[in-house]
Amino acid sequence: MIYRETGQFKISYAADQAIFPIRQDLIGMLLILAVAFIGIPLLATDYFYLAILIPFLILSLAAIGLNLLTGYCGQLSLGTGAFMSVGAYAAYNLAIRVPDLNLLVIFLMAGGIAALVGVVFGLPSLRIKGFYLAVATLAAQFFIDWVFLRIKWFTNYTPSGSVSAPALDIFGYVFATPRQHYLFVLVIVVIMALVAKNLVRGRIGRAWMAVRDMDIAAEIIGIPLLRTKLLAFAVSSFYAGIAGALWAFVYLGSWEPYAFGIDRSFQILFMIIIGGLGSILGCFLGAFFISIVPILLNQVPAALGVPISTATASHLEYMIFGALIIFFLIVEPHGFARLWQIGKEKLRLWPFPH
Amino acid sequence: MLSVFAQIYEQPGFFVEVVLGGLMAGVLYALVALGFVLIFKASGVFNFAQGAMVLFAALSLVRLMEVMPFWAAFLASCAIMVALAFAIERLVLRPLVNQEGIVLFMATLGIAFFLDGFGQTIWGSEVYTLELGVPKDPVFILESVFEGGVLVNQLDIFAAVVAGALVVVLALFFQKTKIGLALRAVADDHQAAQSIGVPLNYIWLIVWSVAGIVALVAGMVWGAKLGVQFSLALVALKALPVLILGGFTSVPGAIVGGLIIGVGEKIAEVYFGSQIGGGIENWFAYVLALVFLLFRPQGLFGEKIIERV
Amino acid sequence: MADAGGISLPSDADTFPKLLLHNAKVRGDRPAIREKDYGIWQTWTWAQVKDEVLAIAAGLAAQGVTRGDRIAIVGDNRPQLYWSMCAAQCLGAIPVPVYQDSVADEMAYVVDHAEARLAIAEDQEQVDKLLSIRARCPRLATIVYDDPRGLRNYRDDSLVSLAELTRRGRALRDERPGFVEGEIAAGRGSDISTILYTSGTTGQPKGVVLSFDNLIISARNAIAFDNLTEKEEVLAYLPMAWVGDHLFSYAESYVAGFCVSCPESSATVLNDLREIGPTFFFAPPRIFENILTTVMIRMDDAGAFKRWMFRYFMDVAKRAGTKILDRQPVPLGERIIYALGELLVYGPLKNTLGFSRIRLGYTAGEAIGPDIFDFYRSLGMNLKQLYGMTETSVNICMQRDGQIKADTVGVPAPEVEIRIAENGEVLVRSPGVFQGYYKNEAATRETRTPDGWVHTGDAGFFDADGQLKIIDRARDVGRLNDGTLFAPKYIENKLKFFSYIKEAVAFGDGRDYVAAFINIDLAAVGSWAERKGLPYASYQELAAKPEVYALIQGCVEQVNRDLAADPKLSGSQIRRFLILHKELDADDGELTRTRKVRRRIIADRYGPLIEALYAGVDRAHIETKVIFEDGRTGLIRADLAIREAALAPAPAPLRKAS
Amino acid sequence: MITMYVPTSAPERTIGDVLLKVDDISLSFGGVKALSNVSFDIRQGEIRAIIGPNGAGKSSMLNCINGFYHPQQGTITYKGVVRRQMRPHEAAAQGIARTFQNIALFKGMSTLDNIMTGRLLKMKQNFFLQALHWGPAQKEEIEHREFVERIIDFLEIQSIRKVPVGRLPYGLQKRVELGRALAAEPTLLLLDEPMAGMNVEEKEDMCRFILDVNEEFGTTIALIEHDMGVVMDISDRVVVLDYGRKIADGTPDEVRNDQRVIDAYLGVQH
Repeated sequence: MIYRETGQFKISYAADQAIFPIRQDLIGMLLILAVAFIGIPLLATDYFYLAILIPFLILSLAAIGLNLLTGYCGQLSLGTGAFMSVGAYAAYNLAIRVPDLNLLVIFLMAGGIAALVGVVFGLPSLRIKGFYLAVATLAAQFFIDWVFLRIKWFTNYTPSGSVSAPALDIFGYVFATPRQHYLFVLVIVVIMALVAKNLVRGRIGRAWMAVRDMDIAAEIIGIPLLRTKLLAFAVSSFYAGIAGALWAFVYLGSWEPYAFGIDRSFQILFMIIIGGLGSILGCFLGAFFISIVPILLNQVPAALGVPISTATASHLEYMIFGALIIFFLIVEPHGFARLWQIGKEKLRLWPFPH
Repeated sequence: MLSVFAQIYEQPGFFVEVVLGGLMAGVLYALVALGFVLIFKASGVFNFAQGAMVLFAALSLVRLMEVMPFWAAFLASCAIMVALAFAIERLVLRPLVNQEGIVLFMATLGIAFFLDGFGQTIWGSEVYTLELGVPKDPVFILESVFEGGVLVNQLDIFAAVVAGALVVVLALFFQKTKIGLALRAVADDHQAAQSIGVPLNYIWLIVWSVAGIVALVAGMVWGAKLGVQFSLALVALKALPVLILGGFTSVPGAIVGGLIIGVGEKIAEVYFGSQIGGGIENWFAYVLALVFLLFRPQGLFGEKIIERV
Repeated sequence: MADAGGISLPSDADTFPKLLLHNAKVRGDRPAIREKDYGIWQTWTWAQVKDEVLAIAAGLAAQGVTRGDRIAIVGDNRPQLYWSMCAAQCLGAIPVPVYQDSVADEMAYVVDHAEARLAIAEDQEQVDKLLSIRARCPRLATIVYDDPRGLRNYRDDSLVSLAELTRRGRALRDERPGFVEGEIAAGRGSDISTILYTSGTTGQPKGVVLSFDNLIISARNAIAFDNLTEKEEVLAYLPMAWVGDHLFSYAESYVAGFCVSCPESSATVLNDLREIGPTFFFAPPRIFENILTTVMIRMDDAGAFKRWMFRYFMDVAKRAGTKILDRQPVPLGERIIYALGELLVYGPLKNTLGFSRIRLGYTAGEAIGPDIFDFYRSLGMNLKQLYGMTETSVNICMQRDGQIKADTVGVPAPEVEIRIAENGEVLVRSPGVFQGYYKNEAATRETRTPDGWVHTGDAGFFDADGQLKIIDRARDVGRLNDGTLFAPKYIENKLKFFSYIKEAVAFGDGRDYVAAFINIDLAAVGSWAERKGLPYASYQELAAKPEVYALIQGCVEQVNRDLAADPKLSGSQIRRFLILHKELDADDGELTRTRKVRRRIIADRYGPLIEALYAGVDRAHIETKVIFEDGRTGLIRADLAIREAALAPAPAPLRKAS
Repeated sequence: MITMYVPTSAPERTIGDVLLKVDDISLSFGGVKALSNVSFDIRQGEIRAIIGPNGAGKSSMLNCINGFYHPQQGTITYKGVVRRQMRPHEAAAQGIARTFQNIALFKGMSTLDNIMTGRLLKMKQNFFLQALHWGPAQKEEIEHREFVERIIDFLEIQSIRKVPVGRLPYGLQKRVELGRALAAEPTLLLLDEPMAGMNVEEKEDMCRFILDVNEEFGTTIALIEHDMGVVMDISDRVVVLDYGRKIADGTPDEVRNDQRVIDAYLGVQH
């Protein structure tokens, strides 16, 4: 209905292959960006930044990482939390051991280290597939959890095992307020989402999807399977690593290994399933949904005048999450992104039904 | 490294103790893994909720035992697990029939989350002691063979016996009964099974019920040992490397895999763990299974896969 | 030369090649022509087109083409074929576009009659046809083809690829710079621009000779009349051999400098239309009719809410849309609801159809149903009618913005004089009047008077507003035995305004009453039958169903009521009709290529049916020969039912209440 | 670079030297012999058919040629070099492309993307440029799109360019799969039952495409086909397998009159 595509014809392949070939989509995206960069900073409260926006953005980034691996390359992983923690501890150690290093460089290197670890744990993907691989990624989760819990060097021998991030100082500018944190994270997430989109719409993305859709055929047309899968593991872990570093440095400030436990891995997996496998947009939709529901669960009963204990609230949260996930899988197994796609198709054809 | 062998050589009795302890744990891993295998074989669903089912069953049992004798509580818990299987089949599996594997897997994750929350909401979330009337005192056995004998927990022996008995019962069930045969037919070929008149929904109900009862037994034994608490759900994750090792579809694989993992993990923990910080049993099983897989991707009992195009 | 729609032309740009040079100079970077090819709209600017055209021209010269030679051009709308047309004109040669769907016989006649020595063909299909008729066209020495697909094994000295021809042309231009430019400069406005063969309803096609002045002045006047500019987007999808396409997609493009887009293939026209979103669009009524039918069928599948919304807002549009378009007063409330409708229905609808950007739409060729015409206008599309013919370079009458009626064709176009002859025939004199029929002096004399008046062959009259109303072919207007006026086309058109009726043929001249053949519209009636739960396997089966007969009878009786309202025509109501067992088809010669009914052929072929209509029987048997797509022939036998339709009473003379 | 055929300069079809030679190949799975001592050759530029009753080992033969199976015995010589054991993607890198008996398209991708995957081997721009989708990476992408568009045009599948292949009817999927193989600009094209399950009209189209590929691009083609009529019409030479053994080899006419071939086919008359 809002789409007016008549007259939007393409006279070059560059235009035909643009990320948003339909002008209305492009305008919509620019509007969203304007709201994110200008509207929200004008209006949002600190609570809004700290409780909703910042975690939402960082988890979206982690979800993009997992979606590249699982949604695009078809390699199911249950170890995202572990790769996030690699990023977080790598950044922490770089920051305290090489104090002069610029924080952006530290984040990039943290991502790089996470990517290397990801490649190591991706090696079994050559020999094993499907659920076997998913279980194998749990090995990464448990092993890495253990490493940061037991090997004290990584936590700089702090007695409690809890570590604190240094201030966010980039080229001498200190990001201190929640709004500044938000904008910092936003810039990184927008750039990395764009990069992810570029990867998946080009040669690399097609190789990943070929492996996902039919690995035998992919190999026969000349795609080296191991290299392609390992690249997916590397890129995915790079994203998770940066998300982990941001989670630790920007959102938590100080943290324990528990912050990146298996629950985190599941949380991010839920995001991409609910959001939509194989869709960058879906990562944001899923992350938004998964991070907003617990907040609503905490707020709504209190607002209705039925206060419940924290323990009950947390059990209820589990139940509702479980039920919601089943509900979504039944209603739309391909997630919000597919719902959006269907809705968009309807709007484009409006008033016709098909 | 050498010191380890020296240690084993010097204290063979202790080594046997460790191995036996490992075997006991392994039997329990095998029990949980069996639940996975049953469901995967019959419906192709990778049931991540098996751990939550163990917790849920143990909680039911322990809380019901507060108001009724053991046998009644056990039967009631069985009934609850069957009812649960019924609900899962009706509310989750049936609407998702013909979906891809990953979707069903996700659904079981949802079930796991739901059950964890639901169980603790209705049954409470404290640590409950499960008293089965089996003495927990350790006893010395084989004193004539090893100097100082071998220390074994009576509860572990009980657990091994129960688990072993259950495995035998299940094996008989699959090999000898009509329903068991039908289940195997389904595992081999869904369409073929349907065409010979086995209703798929019925089959699913049965396997989920059986898996529920297996979970109850596993929960009972584990609960008696560790106390009934949330961490039971995590113990079930231990069954996953067992599956990698034994193969997702092999009942003997689950048993042998469980024993290997149990023993390997105990030995590693006792002899190496202390040198690298301890607590390695959380991941050792996985890494062991992974390394193993690199050499035999189809698992211990899986068949070599010939890919066709 | 005068200004045309804000476009100034140098006075010496009196041929298309000169206009091309002019456009390349003043708007060299603007797009001139596009084609959907390899997935995108490949675009050439005026400067690029000039380069291509001049190269092809030189290539033709290298092939021995000289001033006055005729060159046949055959194929779908392709930039290369438009260029070839202009390239021929550069040399003073005369392009003769040939209908791309003509069968070999028809093509042979035109190529032979025009004495073309070279033909430019789009692809293998056309090359095959040309090769097959070569024996009958002794002058045809060379065949140039554009698309080489499938032609690799052809070893024939007369075949040259357009790519090769262009290459040779470029070589020649390097060798003799300024040669083509010199040839262009030698052209005059009074020279022959093209020969367009009209299919005609009878006999062999006639070649209408048009000069550059004919076409360029007509184009300029039309552009001025509607204020067209270089910014228009036009989709060229109608046959290149048809004068409409020649004027709109070629002449007006060169004069105004706007861009013409060629669709990817005939199968993708609707999709390409949607992508391009033309601002100036021409379609015969049939196409508007088909689109409307599709709209209705697609809306039938929508949910209840959408159907309700669509109906509601279409009612609003019917009340207010046309008035708003014509800037007539409309109450504010109505305007607001219409604006809402634009947001919810009209806008999206025009968008999905590709009509969003239409500033100016024209329909012509035959009468358009008032419902169909109003439907598009009520959506806010400025759809108008025009009246024209090949012999007058199209323009005779055009509708002026704000003065638009469904049943007239408007006022005389600029510089056009119109006279109604005593027998009711419309006579025209204008700068667009043709030079004569090629090699047919007799026919020329018959059609054009010595002082330049053209017999249109149409009967019509001016209404009170000075707008011309056409009722039928002058020749076809006849009388019933009781002397009542019988205008078959008028009746047929009224029938065809129903979406269920695709074709109709009315009989009555020299008879006691009017009777008709009906062709149902397979899509519309098929969809109707599906909703009614009527199974059918074929057109023939569907056409024979009693339920379908009942449906059509309703339509016929409605037409009778309409006819009864007009005192002159009230006597010519349809008394008996039948539904034909096959669709009338141009391949069987029953329709012209522009889908006009060929009365005589139909009368011959279906004689027994006509006799049955007047014999009072209620069944008739017929055997018809048909030509299948692959050229084989076959026989269709059928038993057809004949129905009587109720006649409406003639209006009683008005009486004053006393 | 992108090259297009120029028909006026297209050479007459010529059959050249041996491109691929299969020598004494045996292949077995477990105890089951799929191929026993099979030898034949494929010459540059020819259309070579491999026929035989069901289970004769035809697909196994193709799988050996493109490295998917590794025969226990025998050698394969390709472009004059005895081939060591290689993985399928290495065979692809050397110019061997194929289609599959059961369509093996990437179901989640459009026609265009599926054919673009056929170009992956030719795309070289590095990861970082890909990430920016800019400069040389974008230029490369567009160059290959242009090439793929020519294949789309060649196979007359313009109207389904952006349709996910899962939604296409069977015949069109087969065509897209041929497009994907062609996108690799193969030296040797292996077609595994390209016309299985098609109606007469689709078969005619596919035959035309196969002949066009062979003649316009000079691609050597080895094909497996059930429809004897088609095989005899379009192939230069035919090798006949039965129960994993070669029972005949020669021109269509020679093969058609070979008693062993007649017996083999009569034996399994459907």
